[in-house]
Amino acid sequence: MDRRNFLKTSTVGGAAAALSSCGHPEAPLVRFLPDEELVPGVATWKPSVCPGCRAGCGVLVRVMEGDAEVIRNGQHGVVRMGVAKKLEGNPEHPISQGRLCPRGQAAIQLTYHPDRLGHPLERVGARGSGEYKPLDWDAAISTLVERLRALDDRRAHATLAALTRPLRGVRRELIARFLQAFGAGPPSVFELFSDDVLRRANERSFGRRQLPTFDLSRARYVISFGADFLGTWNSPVAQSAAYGEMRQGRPGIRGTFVQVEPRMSQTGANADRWVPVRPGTEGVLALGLAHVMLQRGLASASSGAAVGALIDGWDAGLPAYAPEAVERETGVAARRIARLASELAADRPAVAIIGGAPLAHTNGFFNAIAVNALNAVLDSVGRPGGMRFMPEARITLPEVRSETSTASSAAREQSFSLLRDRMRGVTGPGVEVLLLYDANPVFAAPRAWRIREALAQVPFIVSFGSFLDDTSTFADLILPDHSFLESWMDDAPESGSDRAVVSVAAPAMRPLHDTRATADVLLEIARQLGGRVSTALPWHSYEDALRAAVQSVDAGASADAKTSADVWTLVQQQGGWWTETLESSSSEMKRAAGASIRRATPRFDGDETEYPFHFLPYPSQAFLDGSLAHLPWMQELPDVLSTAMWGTWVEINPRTAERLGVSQGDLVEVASSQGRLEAPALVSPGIAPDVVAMPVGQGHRTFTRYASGRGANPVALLAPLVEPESGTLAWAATRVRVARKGRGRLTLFAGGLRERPGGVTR
Amino acid sequence: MPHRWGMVVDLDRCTGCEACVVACRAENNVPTVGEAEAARGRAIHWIRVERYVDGEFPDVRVKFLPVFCQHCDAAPCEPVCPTYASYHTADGLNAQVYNRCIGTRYCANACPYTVRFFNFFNPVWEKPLHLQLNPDVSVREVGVMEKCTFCVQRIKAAEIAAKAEDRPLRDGEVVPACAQACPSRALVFGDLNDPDSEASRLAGSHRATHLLGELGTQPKVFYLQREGGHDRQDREGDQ
Amino acid sequence: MLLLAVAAGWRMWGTVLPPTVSEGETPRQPSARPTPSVFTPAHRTLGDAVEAFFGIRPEAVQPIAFSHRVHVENDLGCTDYCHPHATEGPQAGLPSLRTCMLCHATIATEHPEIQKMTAYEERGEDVTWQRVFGFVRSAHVRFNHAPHVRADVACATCHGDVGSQTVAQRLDLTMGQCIDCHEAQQAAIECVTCHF
Amino acid sequence: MTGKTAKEISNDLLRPVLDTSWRFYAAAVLLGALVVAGLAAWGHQMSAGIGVAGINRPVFWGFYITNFVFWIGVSHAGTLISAILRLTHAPWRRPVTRAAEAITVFALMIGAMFPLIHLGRPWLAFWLFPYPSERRIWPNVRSPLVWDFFAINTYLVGSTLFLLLPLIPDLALLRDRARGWRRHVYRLCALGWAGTPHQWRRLETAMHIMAIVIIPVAVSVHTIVSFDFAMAPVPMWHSTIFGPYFVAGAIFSGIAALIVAMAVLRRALRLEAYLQLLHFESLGKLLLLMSLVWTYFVFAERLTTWYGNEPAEVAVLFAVERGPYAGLFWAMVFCNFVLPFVMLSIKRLRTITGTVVASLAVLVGMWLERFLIIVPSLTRKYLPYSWGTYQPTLVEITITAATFAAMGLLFVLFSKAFPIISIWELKEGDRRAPVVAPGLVDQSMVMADRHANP
Repeated sequence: MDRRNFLKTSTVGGAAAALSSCGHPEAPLVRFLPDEELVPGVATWKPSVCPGCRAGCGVLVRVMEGDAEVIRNGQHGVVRMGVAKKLEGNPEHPISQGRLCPRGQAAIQLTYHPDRLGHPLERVGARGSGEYKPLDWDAAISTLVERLRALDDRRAHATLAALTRPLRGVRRELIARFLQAFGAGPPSVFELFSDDVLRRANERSFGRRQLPTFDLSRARYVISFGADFLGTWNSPVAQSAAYGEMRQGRPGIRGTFVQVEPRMSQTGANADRWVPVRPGTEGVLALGLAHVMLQRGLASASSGAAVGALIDGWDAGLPAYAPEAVERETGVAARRIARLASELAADRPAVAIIGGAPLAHTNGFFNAIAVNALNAVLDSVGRPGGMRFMPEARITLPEVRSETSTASSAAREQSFSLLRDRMRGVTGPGVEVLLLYDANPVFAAPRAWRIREALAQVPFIVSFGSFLDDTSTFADLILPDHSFLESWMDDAPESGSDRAVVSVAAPAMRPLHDTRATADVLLEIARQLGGRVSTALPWHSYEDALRAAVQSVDAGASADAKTSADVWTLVQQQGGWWTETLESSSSEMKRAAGASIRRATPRFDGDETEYPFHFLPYPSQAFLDGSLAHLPWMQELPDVLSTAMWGTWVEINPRTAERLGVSQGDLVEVASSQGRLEAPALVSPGIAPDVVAMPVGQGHRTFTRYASGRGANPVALLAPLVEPESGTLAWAATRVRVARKGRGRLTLFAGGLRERPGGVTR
Repeated sequence: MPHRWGMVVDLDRCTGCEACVVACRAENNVPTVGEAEAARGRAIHWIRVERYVDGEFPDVRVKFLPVFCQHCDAAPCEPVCPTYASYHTADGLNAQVYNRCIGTRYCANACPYTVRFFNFFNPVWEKPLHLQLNPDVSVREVGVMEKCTFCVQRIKAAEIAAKAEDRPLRDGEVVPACAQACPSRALVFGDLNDPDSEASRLAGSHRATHLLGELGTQPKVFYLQREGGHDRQDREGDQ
Repeated sequence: MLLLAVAAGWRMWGTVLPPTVSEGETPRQPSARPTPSVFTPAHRTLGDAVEAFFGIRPEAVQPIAFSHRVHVENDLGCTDYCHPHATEGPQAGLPSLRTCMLCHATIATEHPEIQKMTAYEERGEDVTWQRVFGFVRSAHVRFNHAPHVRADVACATCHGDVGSQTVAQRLDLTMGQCIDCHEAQQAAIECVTCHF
Repeated sequence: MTGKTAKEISNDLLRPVLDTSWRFYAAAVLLGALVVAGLAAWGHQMSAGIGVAGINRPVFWGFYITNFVFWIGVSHAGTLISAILRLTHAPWRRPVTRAAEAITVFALMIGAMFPLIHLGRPWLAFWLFPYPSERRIWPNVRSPLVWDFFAINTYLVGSTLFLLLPLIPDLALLRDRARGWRRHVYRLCALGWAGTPHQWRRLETAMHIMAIVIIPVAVSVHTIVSFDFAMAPVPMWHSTIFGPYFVAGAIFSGIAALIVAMAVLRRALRLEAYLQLLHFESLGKLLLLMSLVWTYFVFAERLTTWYGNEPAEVAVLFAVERGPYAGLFWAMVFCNFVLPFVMLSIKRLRTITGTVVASLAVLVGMWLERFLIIVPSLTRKYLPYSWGTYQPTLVEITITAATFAAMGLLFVLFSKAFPIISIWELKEGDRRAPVVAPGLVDQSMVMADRHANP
């Protein structure tokens, strides 16, 4: 037994004895024979895939020998094993490029979280009470299998449903195929900050239903409409890497960056010019810029004719978008619009980005199409320094012939609203068994959607999540997944590189708890169900399925691997597979199609006189949509603008605050037509006077010891307005009123906001 | 010639994403203190991204400034320590020797950058979070001061590896956790005595400045000022 | 009286402090404890503190009377099979029972101590050796074996004549001994050489 | 001067020592309970961690260092004052000197505790001692804290000697009067004093040397304490004026402490005949002088800061004068300047009560002054991002209160064990022998007492 490992087990970070020799006699733990022999104190590096967001960054895991407390055969003991110590970006990986964002760095705590579920659980208390009793895996799986057999007997196959967090690659396919083979509909995905509007707009404009990749490192001018692309949106690590190059990577050239948004985000704080705009009018501003360029002959209308032609009035030079008219609508001065337009036209290559709140209005689709048109005018589509689409490199499970169906397993998702209606019995078929995988709609869906009530009507809910959260406390059975470090992982990023990328990684460490990979559990259930389900899923394990899927990649596209066997080896070595060659993706782009799109003005919930403020929830730097709120590192990460820790806040403009009699830290009540909440006020000059903003992420009713009952959840205020084109929630379309309630508590890391005269760096 | 470790922070690249903050926490066993203690001003962040706001709506400009121990050559924290817990190493690091610290906290008062952090209580990692602790770095106990070490454990490991191979250290061989994580490559670490190191080259930039340079602490951290700056004329012209 | 009062304060308050480690085995009532217990006293009792202060450590009691002497007499070098990691990295490491059984599956299988080991193996357990050497935690020493081995420092320099002992006996090593040796070998003696 | 005979003097002044009243027990128990509470709080702090105090980042020093500077300041009461008065042969000093010297020793003992109390790891404080160890590390002589260590220890030793030397003849007197075990204790303490001319000559020489030596030591101690702050590049700490400013403040608070102590003794031990208006008035005048000197220093320090307009310093200045600390600042100005000036410069108000009221105000004001020097600067250091606040906790308040109780307790115990007024010096004064010349030793005085009280 070595000293350091001893320390880890017996002193737990410094409590108890300072004696490093010989364990305390009163606590003799059994020591199990190690499964692997590692050099103590020497690190090995293993590839993995970050599960933190949809960017799909490849990571390297620093693995060192450690003493883990485990339970083996019902006995509590210690075993020497390789344990993950730190995550770094995988330098070979085209998305992360050896770098990692704060959430990625903290993802290691997902594995070691003290409240992680370590074995299957069966509900004993009332739903939502969080009272469970442990169960062994055989019993747990057979419980579920019985349920499914019962459906089978009653020919009620369609009443099985699955709700997952956004998944890609083989895991998504396995779930989809399982449902399909069982005879149920496709799985549903729930995501609060969905980018589906943009995907659909891109499909319309460019024929690609995909998020774009921006070649910022070669751009000279970047204008972003609401996209927090350096913080939380799309592929922040890849985008930040390119941003650094744009600013200082080229001798003598420094790209200019303009951010258009009503509340200064972390990304907006980096802009050379920050342009506050009325919420929902971003598209109008984009077309206003296009108008000036077309009008002054700074750009030719023909360059983006096909994409632009989607906009009503394009061929006439967008007469409705003269700067004065745009000023009236957006609040941005006409002179400023003209100036921005001439800068954009002069500093090529220039690129426009849209993401986040502008898409989350009822006119989100229009905003996206408008920005796409602006890109077309700028001639940035598919060009160096512009926007492009990442070549797709989907790994797909090979088709298996079965008697019932040969349909593609890549079936589209079932919309979440449809699933909701099914659960509530509004539309058929109802839901009798719900498989829940890390989606947390109870937390992240508006109250008006009545998710809680809908879940209550589902007779049997199975969760595969690793934590008890707001939604999984409704589960009757919990079959906890491995953490991403303990399991095989795969992902297929859709954006962030100009190479095709598939991320695949072997487990970096052995499981700490008695958990099982969800993919393996599904395969096991399929096996036990037998029949067409097991025929459709013939693989023994997730690893088998992955190996089979990797066969599908084009081996020739990579320089290092010539055969599919080589690809499998390569994949395991480097944590995935990606093409070497740069692909020109513009040629792949299909032309725009469809009827022209009229200007759409945003619709807001709530009367302007009763609810005078626009309410802007935004993904927080630490928690994204709240799914990382249980990580103590993230809780104690000072928000970079507010520097707040361990809580929520309401951002208010100083003038507004003065008018409302609110000062920093006061408890304010924010009320919408949907409900009300209380949170401390943060007076910030970086927000428009008619907007109040709140970070999403806190306010979990149940989410481990670190996040439960902490702060307020702004989603609870959201009106159930949707963007009509995609059906996704228009989360920026709610109006609220604000009133002072008393003294609140705001834990800030920073003391002062303003630099003292003369500055601090000299 | 001994090394002279230094860091260059390109403020034009820094986006304020705080990847460095969490990377440092993960690498250096920096404890979380919980809400109550954080509210009392006892949160520990060896590196922090300071933000300063200039102007009023709508002309708001923000400056991000990653601040960590500046490893001053004329460090105010060093002479005041009665027990040599804070001292200057041969390769220019401002070292903090935990076992020698008796907790006078004088160094923290003397530090003009306020980058020294004190363990007001004994930190605890709730099981099994302790499995993540880096065995190459001490776990500090109650009553001792701690701060950025430039990831001295990585420097030592690289030195030992280089010595085993009987070769000098290469530029870029030592990368502190913050610089390694930084997505926009705003942080560059290197030997300032090596004129060819990237850090040396960048430190010679016309944009290079020191934080609180007027205090004469001779920091080994250089800040490359943002370009573009405040374009007041533009704003006046627009409004 | 002064001492008594201080000690009383220590004990009185020490007992009401939260426990060090919370067990995470059963799913807890999630919202039961909004703020985690982040802190504990460095020592549980005044007695622990005093022992730590004076560096008093209990003797290591080994579960098996492993004889270093017998192994050394049979020409086994320290780093040959049992502590090979001393040459590769910071920690010498202890062999797992598997390594022992490589030989002892056939050698001296009748010996009562070896039979204890066989019993361990049958239960799937490893030997719970107790640590003999090592630095107190509060010394914050990051000792690295490999460079010392490369510099031809004999194991016995620090560990004593383990070859004549059964289970290893602790030598009281002091920082002075480290410094003396480092100075004699012209190795660095500044604090961060070892303390970081 | 007192108009009493030598015998009366001896009886009056030895009475508190030889007879024990219930009031002594009441005071000792009350004060002792507070001291024990403080010690328990300290034990709790050591057990749980220094975090139970209100200090934080960036305010790493709070109440404890305030108390440290305050008590070291109060310690200037005695030795410095009594040494100056002795050297200048001020005749009214005689009933005052011993109380003053005792205050010095006790305030120093209490003050010297605070660097220990405030340590994060007080059990390692012995590393401040220069002693050879196998680690081969010595204390860092560049650190003002090490200067403190030497300065305070020197001063403590010096002032203890300065207290004990003139105590010897009185101890001999006690030895002759006391009974039982106490007689043996006093015999030991009296060091074989027989009152021979040789002994008197030696005593006088020693006292004279000590009086001269102790003045530079006292001045240096508080200068060095001020260097704790002045040596650090902290806004408003880094000041050249701090040395004399602190010394002036120390003498100021020392005199105030002495006046308060005298007033308490006068009432408690019924020493009205010995501690008269004259003494209070004289000390009151001295207090007035120091108030003016102190005010001058504060004015000079703040004016130059304001005029210099260095942003970091001005931030602190304004935080104190019109920011969150304004209330405390103006209270300090009132206590240290306005009130003493009014009470002590108007002759009608310069009564015993008047001087005591002024002195109490000065003690409060000087404590606030120490606090306002230390804390506001730390809350407003150079980088505004790291500005902070400070709020003391119950533990700090308990320990602070306990030190005042400790001062009282030590004084009660001292006045129980020894005559709080120097008997032989008082007698000597009555014999109108301003300087006791060698050979003019009053042998009969000691003898007379011995006979008078069989």
